[in-house]
Formats: sequence, structure tokens, C-alpha cells
Amino acid sequence: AGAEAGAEAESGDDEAETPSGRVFAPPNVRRLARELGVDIASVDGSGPSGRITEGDVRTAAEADESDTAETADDAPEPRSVSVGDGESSVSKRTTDGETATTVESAAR
Amino acid sequence: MSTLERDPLEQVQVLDEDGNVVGEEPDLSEEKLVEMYRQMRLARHFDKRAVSLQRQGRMGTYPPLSGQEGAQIGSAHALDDEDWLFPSYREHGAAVVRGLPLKQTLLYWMGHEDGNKVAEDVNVFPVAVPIATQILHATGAAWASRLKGDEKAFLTYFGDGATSEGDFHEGLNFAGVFDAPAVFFCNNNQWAISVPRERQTASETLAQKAVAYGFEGVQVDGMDPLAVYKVTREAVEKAKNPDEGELRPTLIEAVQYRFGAHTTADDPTVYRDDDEVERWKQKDPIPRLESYLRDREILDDERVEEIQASVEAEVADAIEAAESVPRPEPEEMFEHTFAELPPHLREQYEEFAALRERHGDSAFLED
Amino acid sequence: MSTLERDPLEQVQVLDEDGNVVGEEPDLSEEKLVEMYRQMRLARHFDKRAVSLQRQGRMGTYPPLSGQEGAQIGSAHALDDEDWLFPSYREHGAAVVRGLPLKQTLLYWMGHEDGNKVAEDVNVFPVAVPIATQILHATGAAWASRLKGDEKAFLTYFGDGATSEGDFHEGLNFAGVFDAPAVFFCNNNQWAISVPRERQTASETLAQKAVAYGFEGVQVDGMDPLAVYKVTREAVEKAKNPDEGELRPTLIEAVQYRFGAHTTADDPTVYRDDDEVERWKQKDPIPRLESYLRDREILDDERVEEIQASVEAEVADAIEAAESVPRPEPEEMFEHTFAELPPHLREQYEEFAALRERHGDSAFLED
Amino acid sequence: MADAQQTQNLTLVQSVRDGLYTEMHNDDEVIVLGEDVGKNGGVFRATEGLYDEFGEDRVIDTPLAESGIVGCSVGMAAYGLKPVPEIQFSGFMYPAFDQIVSHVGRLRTRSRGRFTCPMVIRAPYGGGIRAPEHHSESKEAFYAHEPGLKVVIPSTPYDTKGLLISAIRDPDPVIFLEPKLIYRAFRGDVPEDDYEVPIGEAAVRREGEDVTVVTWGAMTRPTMEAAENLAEEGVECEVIDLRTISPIDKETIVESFEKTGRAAVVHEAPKKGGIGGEITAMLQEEALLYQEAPVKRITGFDVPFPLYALEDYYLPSPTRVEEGIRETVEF
Amino acid sequence: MADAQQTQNLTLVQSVRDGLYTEMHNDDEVIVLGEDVGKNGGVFRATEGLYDEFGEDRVIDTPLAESGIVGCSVGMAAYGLKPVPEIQFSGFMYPAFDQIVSHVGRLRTRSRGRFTCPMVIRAPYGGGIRAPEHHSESKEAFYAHEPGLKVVIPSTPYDTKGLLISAIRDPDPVIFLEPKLIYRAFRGDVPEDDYEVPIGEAAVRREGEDVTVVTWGAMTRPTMEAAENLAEEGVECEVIDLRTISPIDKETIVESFEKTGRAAVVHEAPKKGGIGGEITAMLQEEALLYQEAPVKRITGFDVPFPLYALEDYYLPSPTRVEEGIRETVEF
Ligand SMILES: Cc1ncc(C[n+]2csc(CCOP(=O)(O)OP(=O)(O)O)c2C)c(N)n1
Ligand SMILES: Cc1ncc(C[n+]2csc(CCOP(=O)(O)OP(=O)(O)O)c2C)c(N)n1
Ligand SMILES: [Mg+2]
Ligand SMILES: [Mg+2]
Ligand SMILES: [Mg+2]
Repeated sequence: AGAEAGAEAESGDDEAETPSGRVFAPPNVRRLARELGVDIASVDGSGPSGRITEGDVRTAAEADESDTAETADDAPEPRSVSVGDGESSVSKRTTDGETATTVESAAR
Repeated sequence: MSTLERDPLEQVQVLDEDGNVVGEEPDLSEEKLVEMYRQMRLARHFDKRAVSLQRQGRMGTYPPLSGQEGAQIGSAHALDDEDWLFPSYREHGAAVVRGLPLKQTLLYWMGHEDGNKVAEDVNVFPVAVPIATQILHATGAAWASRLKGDEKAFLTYFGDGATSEGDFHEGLNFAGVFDAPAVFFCNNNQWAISVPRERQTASETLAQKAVAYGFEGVQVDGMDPLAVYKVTREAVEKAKNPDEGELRPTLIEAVQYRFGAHTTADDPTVYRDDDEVERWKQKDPIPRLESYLRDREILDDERVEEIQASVEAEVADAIEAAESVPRPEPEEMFEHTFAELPPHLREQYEEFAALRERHGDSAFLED
Repeated sequence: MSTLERDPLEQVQVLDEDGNVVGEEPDLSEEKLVEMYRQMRLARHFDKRAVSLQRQGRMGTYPPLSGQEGAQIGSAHALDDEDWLFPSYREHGAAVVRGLPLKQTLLYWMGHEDGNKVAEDVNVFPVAVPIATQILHATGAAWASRLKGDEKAFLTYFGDGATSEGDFHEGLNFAGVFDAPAVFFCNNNQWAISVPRERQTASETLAQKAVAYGFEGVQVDGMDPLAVYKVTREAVEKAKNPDEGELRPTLIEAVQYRFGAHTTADDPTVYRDDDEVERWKQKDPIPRLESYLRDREILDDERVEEIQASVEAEVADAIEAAESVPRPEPEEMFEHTFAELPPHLREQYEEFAALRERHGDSAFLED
Repeated sequence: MADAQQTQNLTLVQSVRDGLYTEMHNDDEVIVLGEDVGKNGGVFRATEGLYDEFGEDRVIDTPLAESGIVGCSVGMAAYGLKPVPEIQFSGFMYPAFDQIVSHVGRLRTRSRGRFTCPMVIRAPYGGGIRAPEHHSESKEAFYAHEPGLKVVIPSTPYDTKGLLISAIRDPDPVIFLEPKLIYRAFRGDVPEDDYEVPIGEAAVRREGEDVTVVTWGAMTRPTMEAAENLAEEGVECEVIDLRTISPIDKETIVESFEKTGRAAVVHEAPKKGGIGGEITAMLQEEALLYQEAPVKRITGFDVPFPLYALEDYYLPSPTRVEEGIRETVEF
Repeated sequence: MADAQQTQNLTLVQSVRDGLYTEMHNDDEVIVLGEDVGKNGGVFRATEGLYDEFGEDRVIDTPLAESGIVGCSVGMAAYGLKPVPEIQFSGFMYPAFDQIVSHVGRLRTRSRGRFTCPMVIRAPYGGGIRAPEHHSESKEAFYAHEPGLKVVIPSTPYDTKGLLISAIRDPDPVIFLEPKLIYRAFRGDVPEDDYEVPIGEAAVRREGEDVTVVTWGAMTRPTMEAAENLAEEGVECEVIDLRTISPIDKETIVESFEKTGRAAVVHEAPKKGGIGGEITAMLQEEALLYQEAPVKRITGFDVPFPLYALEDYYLPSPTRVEEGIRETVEF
């Protein structure tokens, strides 16, 4: 995904209407992807303008589950965040900076 | 000794309370005198109507001027065409003298910026509400005119309360240092809303504050239009053409009284006695000038009635004209912030316009 | 006629430039006179050392006072113990008289807020850098003291330049209206950085500006410590105990000169002539008082040397004391914004502390 | 809250007066000063009767000079009084801006606590009452950016008295801006006794799961109206009345945002550089991962406040608020 | 850029002087006024030689009164001059705040274009030079919140002259804040001729794919240094020098953010109510769907600017900037 994003930027495409290459998702969906261990860059968006929705991520997660072994290597590790409905306690800042770096640069 | 060199504690007077001549009369033609008289009546009538418009909900808060016509009309007449006026917010009478249509004054107090859109040939600056701030603008413009080699005078009005503000001090001080052709005209109407003149400063007169700036200060009976004219005229002439070694600026304290409320939002009975008001009404500038003109047979009953009728018609026309101006288009809000509309304002404007398009004015005007 | 009632154009003097008595001497004991002399020398020596500390990079920008010792020491001595001082930024000498250790003055100019942490029993307000702002603080405190029924005087220092600011005007005007026991002491040292006194205002004196506020103004030879003492003492006494019908405040214009630069960042040769400096050096307050004291055999060579030695030791000690104060802990930045640390500042503090912990001071001090 | 016997039904401006009255009774050091606050009782009657009650040494008409009023208050506060200067309209605080910024908010720090500056600068703020030019300012952001100042804006009669009393008792200076649009718009129960509403704590005016709407002062009304309208469509707003603009009660707004994932801020001040930006930044600093839609700022436009013929177009109206919230919700 | 022959190698403050000099030559209506700007050439020498060149009617030493300086400039501008008042330090703009806010930024609107206020208020701003108290202010946010003002802060000698010339030519008022910390820190090529750098356009100082870092003025240096350090670790910052703080060049910052998905803002002003919040709000309004991490604000602390013994702890340093960016990147 990182390579793609870079290439896209270099190609000078500045129209963001329909994002191609860049992940196009609200932060909470990104969070869900992290929580479910989904590589959000590989998810197709079905929302407005191709936006990735929670549903897209969940669908991808279900697909992943059926194929865990194959994707394990490039999927980001889930953070130490509890999945919940928003009321649950969530450590907003990861305490595991090291892991996060690795994960993020991998994702990039 | 010029009037301006008099001891600032002595008040200049031409007419006494009954209109008798007690000082040297200024050189004014009959025509001019009648014009002044007419404009004073115009201002008085305008004031009455404006207050009533406010009461009827046809205008917002309005600051009445009754009692102060002599100071306004007398001083404004002392200016030459090319001179400039920097008003505060109460000088509707002076503005008329200088060529600002009453309609504009009405529009302004009806909440319409066009009231401040002074015509190119009218040398009047926009109304200044933040007290004393306009004094600096007048000084700056006066100073600029000298830098440009023009020969003009710049008169600014402010109240007794305004003399307490830092900007009063800085404005007069700059004028002294840069010898700006400015006339600082203080309408000391004894009250700053509810605060009496004695609470404003411990100095005996406001005129003597000029001592701090190295130029002349003079106190004049502000309800004597001829005395006001005379003193102001001398100040204007000195501003443009001072004697050797003389500084151009002058501080004029015109001692007067506001008969009515500070604004239509104010209730003066809370803070001052009717007695006091009555006492000052004895000095009313209009009957004073009228009696002077009648004595000289320049006015008679007929003429006075004629004038009153024409004044009433003029005010009625102005009101009609102002009220028939459509409410400004809301888009105008965005237009004059900058010479050109920057992107962020264009966006805001578009969002605004779209909402208005969708919902109509009710999207904004509801409560 | 009290000194304060004199025509403000006349300058009060006790000693002429050679220390000869030309006016009525104030009632001061020999001890007091020697103390004043010593403090003037202390201030002078301190000044020299402070400038040199700055040159050596041991202190930041510093505003020297040489030439102004007479005005500072003379006026500060006129205060009683319970009185208050509201300084500007140049009155290191006056502060010493009032009990502020030199060490604190040094700390302040070394960039250490503790310099402004005045001891509870020292009636000196923090240094005021924004010009003229402290005048209002002095007026307010003076006014508050009267509301509380105290009987104290409040003296504030400011420069010739400060008289142009709005806050000067508002401060003196409030003092007049509320009859505050304030002494407005203007150190007219002829220059506001590079701007000469004549460019500051068109009035002939600064003292006459008091006319605008209804109380007395007086001009004094500010390089004559005895005249300064005398005038200030009268003003202090009047502030606390005015005659019937007399207003408490006084404006004192102490005419003087700063021998050196405005601050160590300033180069006065750009804007003024050496001649002028030399002329004013003839009025140096220190030799003037010294010669007066020698004439009276209160001082002799030996005593003078002794004094000079003790003064040098005192300054050296103060410098050592100031320099041995550790650099303030960065945490202190957060401590005094509010009485209690609010959550957002606690967070910022913690983030800061964590960073410092991780990286040490080099995380901040690099460059 | 006190029981019925001990409460009065007051407008917001009456509650200001009641707060002043109460605290002046409690504490002799409290004095009120400003233009027309004495005999006249204030141009909005916020100090009505205080002059008669406490005398001219404690309710003081000053000359017309805002820097003078605030600068003298600094000296008074340092000398041990607790001045409550009134600035007649918040648009006339600017002449005192230097004293406010350079001294009021710094005296404690500058002197390492030796001198303090307990004072409350009161001023009516905001538009919507067909007032003359310069009378409709709403620039709380100016004061919120100065580190040493607290900024409080009440929106109910109850809060007004409690917050004002807290502000007067606060050992540090407070800028107390009063929404003059709702000075007399409605009444509310106000205990006769003294009580404090703590500075720094927001109030949840309406609970809801769908979107967090942060507002304060006069804008709480159109916001609540919009929230009710939206509720009819099934959109539940959690309306938070900030009450203290500085420092902001981050905990309350973040907690709500973590629940709703969506937010709007409603203020009448111009957008650019307004508090809406600060709140947005806070929310996403603390709770980005909950965020489902951009935080919508519904604000005055970035133009000088117009004369009153257009002011209703300038101020966020219920429909504008509603539309703005909807935009967030439907994102 | 002009070729070598026609350029000078100037410091930033020399470039200020060159800009003034150039435009005063081009346009007789341009005048400079302020404290010590004449014979003394300004306390930072920003007006050096102008008095000799243009005379005392165009380079004017004024009395010590900032409201006077700005208020008179309003009258001068309305009368057809183009005043360039200098306020000696930005901490001393507050006495003029009323004139700036109530008049400078509103004259055009108030008079529906009949009167205008073309002026440039210049002031050195910011900390880091061991200056005395009140000399280190950095409150660009105050001016950015006032709708009718433009706010410009250059960071290079080249931009300084070009922006200053644009500001003087602008038909509307501009607050021109000069980073005094870098007045003499380095030199840069500055064309001898006149040229404009457009107001409202940011400059990308460094391209990068990983994180957008927005800054301006004196903070561009620690930011660039941090960016270089991070590059060694493989983190590529896109550093955007805002240059105009109001109105902000939204397009440039949003475009970058859409590319990087991460951002930090670096300013030396206090955090609360600072421009960092405004930028954060803008980014998420326009590009939330690209956002991968909270926008990090690396700023001065919310305490009064300390005396100089502690100022280095107050100001964002390269390490603080680096750590802040890292936090965003590693989120
Ligand atoms: C800076 C400022 N402070 C306060 C006000 C509110 N205000 C409007 S008029 C007024 C009294 C003015 O008194 P004065 O200067 O005597 O003028 P007058 O109204 O009597 O003509 C006050 C306090 C204001 N407009 N501007
Ligand atoms: C409000 C304000 N404006 C400008 C300055 C910068 N400044 C510091 S000292 C000074 C000159 C002061 O002159 P004066 O009042 O005569 O006092 P002096 O330094 O001569 O003692 C100036 C302009 C400041 N400190 N505060
Ligand atoms: Mg002022
Ligand atoms: Mg009046
Ligand atoms: Mg001086």
C-alpha cells in the first residue's frame, strides 16, 4: 500500500474526489480495521465516493478469518484495544510504540 | 488677543440666554444665519421623529441630539468646503450641514451599513461608536493632509466622557507634536450616559486640558450658535494658516446639555433631576437664535412657520426615502471585508447561499 | 506657598551644579544625607558592573541608570516605611532604598522571575516593562488604600516617553477623580530611546500636564537629590494629609539625563551628540551632593573612599549571590500561572517532564 | 438545589445582579466599578440597587476609560480588594486589552505568586439585540488564547449566579462574558443563598447517542431547538454547554464524543481562529479513533459583525445549526 | 529569481529594510512611522538609512503611543497615504488593539468600500533572543481571529521582501510579523528589483510522503532540522511554511495531508486557542477520510512566556518537534 500511495502522489494526481491508492476511511473505521486485524489498504470501499465503511471492514475480516494463515504476515497486529461499543475503556494512545511503528511502516 | 488666546476658564459668548448680543458677532450673512436657524430646527425635528420611529419599532437604538443643535450647526458652518469632519455618533445635525443626507443617518440607525457609505464629494468620515477612537483618525488625516501639502482643516467631535479615554490624549498629543490642522471639538453635554461631568475629571474645565499638549484650549457657550461659529471659525483658520510660532490645533470645549436621553435605550430620570434639565432648557439655542433674528427682522412668524413646514416635509421625505430602501441583501455581508473575496469567504458565502436557497430567509430569521 | 503650588514652569532647585545651596534645604539628618550619598554611589557602581556583566554575557539586556541616581534616591527617601513604590524598569537605585536587594534586580535582568518575587515586607511592585501601564496600578492601589481606610502614599516612576501613552492620561485622571494618594514621578531623562523630549509632546514642560487633571504639577531639577527629596516629601505628605480642598495627587517632573545607553542593546551615538552628554554630566548628582557634604565636613576623602570600598564590596557580593542562584527549574514555568494547576497544564507539564526525562536538557537547549 | 421557598425566579441578568449582591454581602473586599454601574445600575440593570445597598465606595462609577478601569483594578486586586469591573459591552474591552493580556493574566506568574490578581471582568457579549455598531462582539477566543485567564460564559440564570460567585472567589482573574441576547429571554430558579457552580466543568444539557454538540452562552438556545427538531427525525444530539471556555472541560466533551463519534460546535464568533478549532483539535487528539465524521463548525461568518439589519443572517440560527448537525450525522 | 548580478545576500532584517526601501521608492504615498524608526533606524535596524534617504516627512519618529501610531495611520490611510507603522515589539501592539480590531480591519466594510485602510503594521515577534519581559510575544492568533485582517509571517529573506511589498500594495490592512529570532540568523539571496510573493500562498519547504508538518516564521528552522533528523530514520516530512497565517492556504495543506494522512503543526504561541487548532479543524473538515493519526500540535506551553532563563524550555526545540512528529507517525 505504501508503494502505491507514494507512486500515486508522485504521479501528481491531486484530485481527491475518488481516492485511488490512498486509503479513504473515517478514523473509526481505521480503528475497527486495526482491531480486527484487517489490512485496510486491501479493503474495497462501498460507501460514498468509494469510502470504506465499517461493514466493508467486517466483511473483509470475515474473509480473512477463513484464510488467516495466508494473510498473517502482512496484516497489522491488533492493538491492545478492546473492541466495544464506545463505552468500553480504550487506551487511546498505544502503549506499545515499538510495535505500532513496525506495524504502521509495514502498512505504509 | 484672539478668542482662542483667552483664558480657557472664560466662556466665549455672543448671545445671552435671551438672544441679546453680549459679545462681538461673527461675520455671517443674513442668508447664512437663516440657513443655520433652519438647520437647527431641522435637526430638532429630525430628532423628535427619529425617537418616535424607534418607539414604533421602525428603527433601532438612536442617540438624540436635542439641545445640542447650536454646537453642531454653529461649528459645522465654520468649516470650508474642502475641510473634513470626523463625527462621533450624535452629530446628525452637523452631518447635514456637511452634505450628508438625513436619509443616510436614518439608514445607519436602521442598521444599514449604507448609512456610512458617504458620497465621494462629502467630506465626512463614518460614525464612530467606540468612544474617542475617531480623534486619532482626525489627527492622522489632518497630519496626512500636511504631508501631502494640502491646506485643509479637520474637525472632530467627541463628548465630555471621551476626554477620559487614552485615545483622546494620544490624539491631541500627536496633533501638537506634528502640528496637525485639527480642531478638537468637545461637545460637553454634562453627561456621559449617567456619569456627570465632575466624575469624568477633576479639572475645572475640559478646555484647560489643551495645556498638556502645548496648544490653545477655549471654552465656549455651546448653546450659543454664534459664539460656537466664531470660535470654531478662528480655530479652522488657525489650523490652515497659523501665525508665526503658533500651533495649528485647538481644543474647543462647547458647554451644552442634552435635553433627552443618552439613547432611546436610556432612562435619564434614574440619574438626573428634572430641575437640572429645566434650567438648561432656558439656554435652548433655537429660541436664542430665533430671537436674535427676529430682533433684526430677519425672521417673523410667517417665515418661521414656513421654515418649520419645510423642515417637517424634508424629514418626512427622508424617512420615506430611508424606509423604502430595501433591506440590504445578506450577500452584502461578505462583499466588503476585503477588496477581493478570499477563498475561505467564498466558501462561507456559498454555504450560506445554498442554505438560503434551500430554506429561504426563514432559515435565518426565525428566533 | 508650598513648593507644589509654584508655577510648573519654574524648576525647584536646592543645590546648584557645584553643590552650592540655592534653595531652602530639606530637613535631613547627617546620617540620612550620608546614606543617600552612599546609595547614589552604590547605584552608580552597580550600574557599571551590570553593564559589564551584560557585555560578558553574564546577563541579558540591561537598562542603565547612571545620571539618574539623584532623582531615584532622593525621591525614594521621601517615602515612609508603609508607602509603596510602583517602578518602571530603570529604578534599581530606588528599589534598593525601599529594601529590594540588589541580588533581586540582578536576578530579574538575568532572566529569572525570582527577581520580581518581592519579599512580603518590601513594598515594591514588580518591574513594569510595558510603558506607562504601572501608572494605573499605582493609582488603583492608592485608591484601594483609601477605600480600606489606610493612610499611605503610592509613588510610581515613569519616563518622559511614558507621558505620551493613554495609560498615563487615564491613570492621572482617575487619581484626580478619586483623589488617590499617588505621587506620579516622571523621570524626564530627555530621551525615550532615540526620541527626544521635544518629539514626545509640544507642551513646554511635562509638569504642566497636571493641569489637565486638576491637581498640582511641579518641575524639579532631577539631578539635585535634595530638591527631589524636598518636592517628593511634600507630595507624599500631601497625599496622606492634604489641606482642605486640596487634591492628594501630584505630578512631579524631575528633569535629568541618562548618561549611558537606553539599554545595553542601544547605541546612543546614533541619535545624540557627545556634547549634549558632556553638558549634562556637569550636573552629575553625585559630585553635587558630595561637595555639599564636604562643605559641611560631613564627608572627607577618607570617608568617601570607605564608602566607595563598601559599595564595591556590596555589589560584588550581590553579583556573587545572584550568580550562585541556580537556574530556575523549568517546572517553575507551570507553577504560577494559576493558584492551582488546571488539568490542561498538568498534561502539558507531564509531557514536558517526560521528554526531559527521556532526552535530558539537551532536548530543549540545543541550537 | 434549594427548595422552593428559598429560590427566586430570575432572568439571567437578574441573576448576575443577585450573584454580585450575594458576594458583596459575604465579602467586604468585593467592589464593583465601571461606567454607569452606580446610580444608573448599569445600562442593562445588572448592578441595579447595589449602589443604594453598598454605597459609592463599593459600587463605583468611573470615568469613561476601559484601560483605566482594568488597570486600576490590577492595583486594587494586588492591594487586597476583589474588584469586579464591568465593561459596558465586550466590544469595548479592547482599549483595556493591554492591561488584560500584559498584566491581569500574568501578575501571579511574574511575581512568582507574591502578587495576585483576583478579579472578575464582566461584560455582556454577543449579537441579536439590534444593538448599534461594535456592540455585538463575541470574541471569547481572544481571551482563551491568553494563558493566565479563565473565561466563563453562563447560559442559564442558575449557572450565572453560581459561576459568578465562583469567579469572584477564584484566586485568579476570570473574564466573565454574559450573553445579553438572553439576559431577559427567560427565567429560571435561582437559590437565594449563595452557591458555587464550579469553573471548568461543562454541563450536559441533553443526552443523546448520535452526535455531540458543543456550545455555550446565547447559542445554547438555537442549539437546543435544533436538537429537538432533529430528535423528531430520530437523531439524538448530546448537547454540551461548555460554560467555561478556558480551560475547557475536555473530559466531558471527549467522553461524549467517544460515545457518539460525531460532533459539531456552535458559536457566534467568527469561525477562523474561533474556539471551534480548539475543540476540534482536542477531540481528535484524544479520540480520533472514535471519529466517524468531520467535526462541523457552525459559527458566525468571517466578516465583521454586520449592522443589525443583517445580524440574523450572521448568527447561527436553529435551521443553520440543524443543517450543520445533519451534515455531520449524514457524513 | 533574478540572476546573480541582481541579487544581494541579505539577512531577514536587511530584507525588511530592502522591501521598505524598494516600495518607498516606487510609491510616494508609502510612509514609515513608529518609535525610533527615524534617526535611530529602528531598534533592530529594520529602517536603517530610510530617514536619510526619504526624509523626516516619510520616516517619522512618533511619540511613545501605540494606539496613537495605529489610530493616526487609519486616518492617514483613509486620506490616501499608505502608512507602514512599526510597533517596536509585537508585545506592544496591545495598546493599539482597539484601533486594530475596531477600525483597521473594518473601515472598508463599515463604509461599504467608501473608505479603505491600506496599511501594513510591522512588528518583530517571538522568543529566543534573551529579550526582556513582554518582548517575546507570539500571538498571531489574536489577529487571525479578526475577520478583516490579513496576517503574514515570513521565514526567509527572499520571502520577506516579496511579502512585504505585496502587503504594502495590498488594498487592505496586513499585520506583518517578523521572526526576530532569525532576523540575523542566516542570509539568503534577495533580488535587488521589486517582486511580489503572493499573500495567501504557503510554501512547501521540503517534500515528503509520511507526514505533513505545518509551521511558519522562526519555527521553520527547528522544524526543518527535525525533518532532516527524521529522514535519517526513514520518515519523510513534508514541511509547509504557511507564510500567510490568515487567510490560510487551505489547498496546499489539505493536498499534502491527503497524501500523507498525518500531520503536525509547530508554532511557538501557546497551544490553547492557537492556530494549530484552526489548522487541525481545517484538515479534518476537508480530508478526514485520509486521516490516519491525530494532528499533533507542537507549541509553546499555556503559560505566560517566561523570562529568558527558561525560554528555551518554552519554545519548541528540534527534539520536541521531532518527538512530536514521531508520535504522529507512530500512532
Ligand atoms: C470605548 C467605549 N466605551 C464605552 C462605550 C459605551 N458608551 C457609548 S456612549 C457612552 C457615553 C459617552 O459620553 P460622552 O463622551 O460624554 O458623549 P455623549 O454621549 O454625551 O455625547 C458610553 C459609555 C463606547 N461606545 N465606547
Ligand atoms: C507599550 C510599550 N511600547 C514600547 C516599548 C519599548 N520601549 C521600551 S523603553 C522605551 C522608551 C521609554 O522612554 P521613557 O518613557 O522616556 O523612559 P526611559 O527609558 O527614558 O527611562 C520604549 C519605546 C515598551 N516597553 N512598551
Ligand atoms: Mg489606550
Ligand atoms: Mg456627554
Ligand atoms: Mg526617557
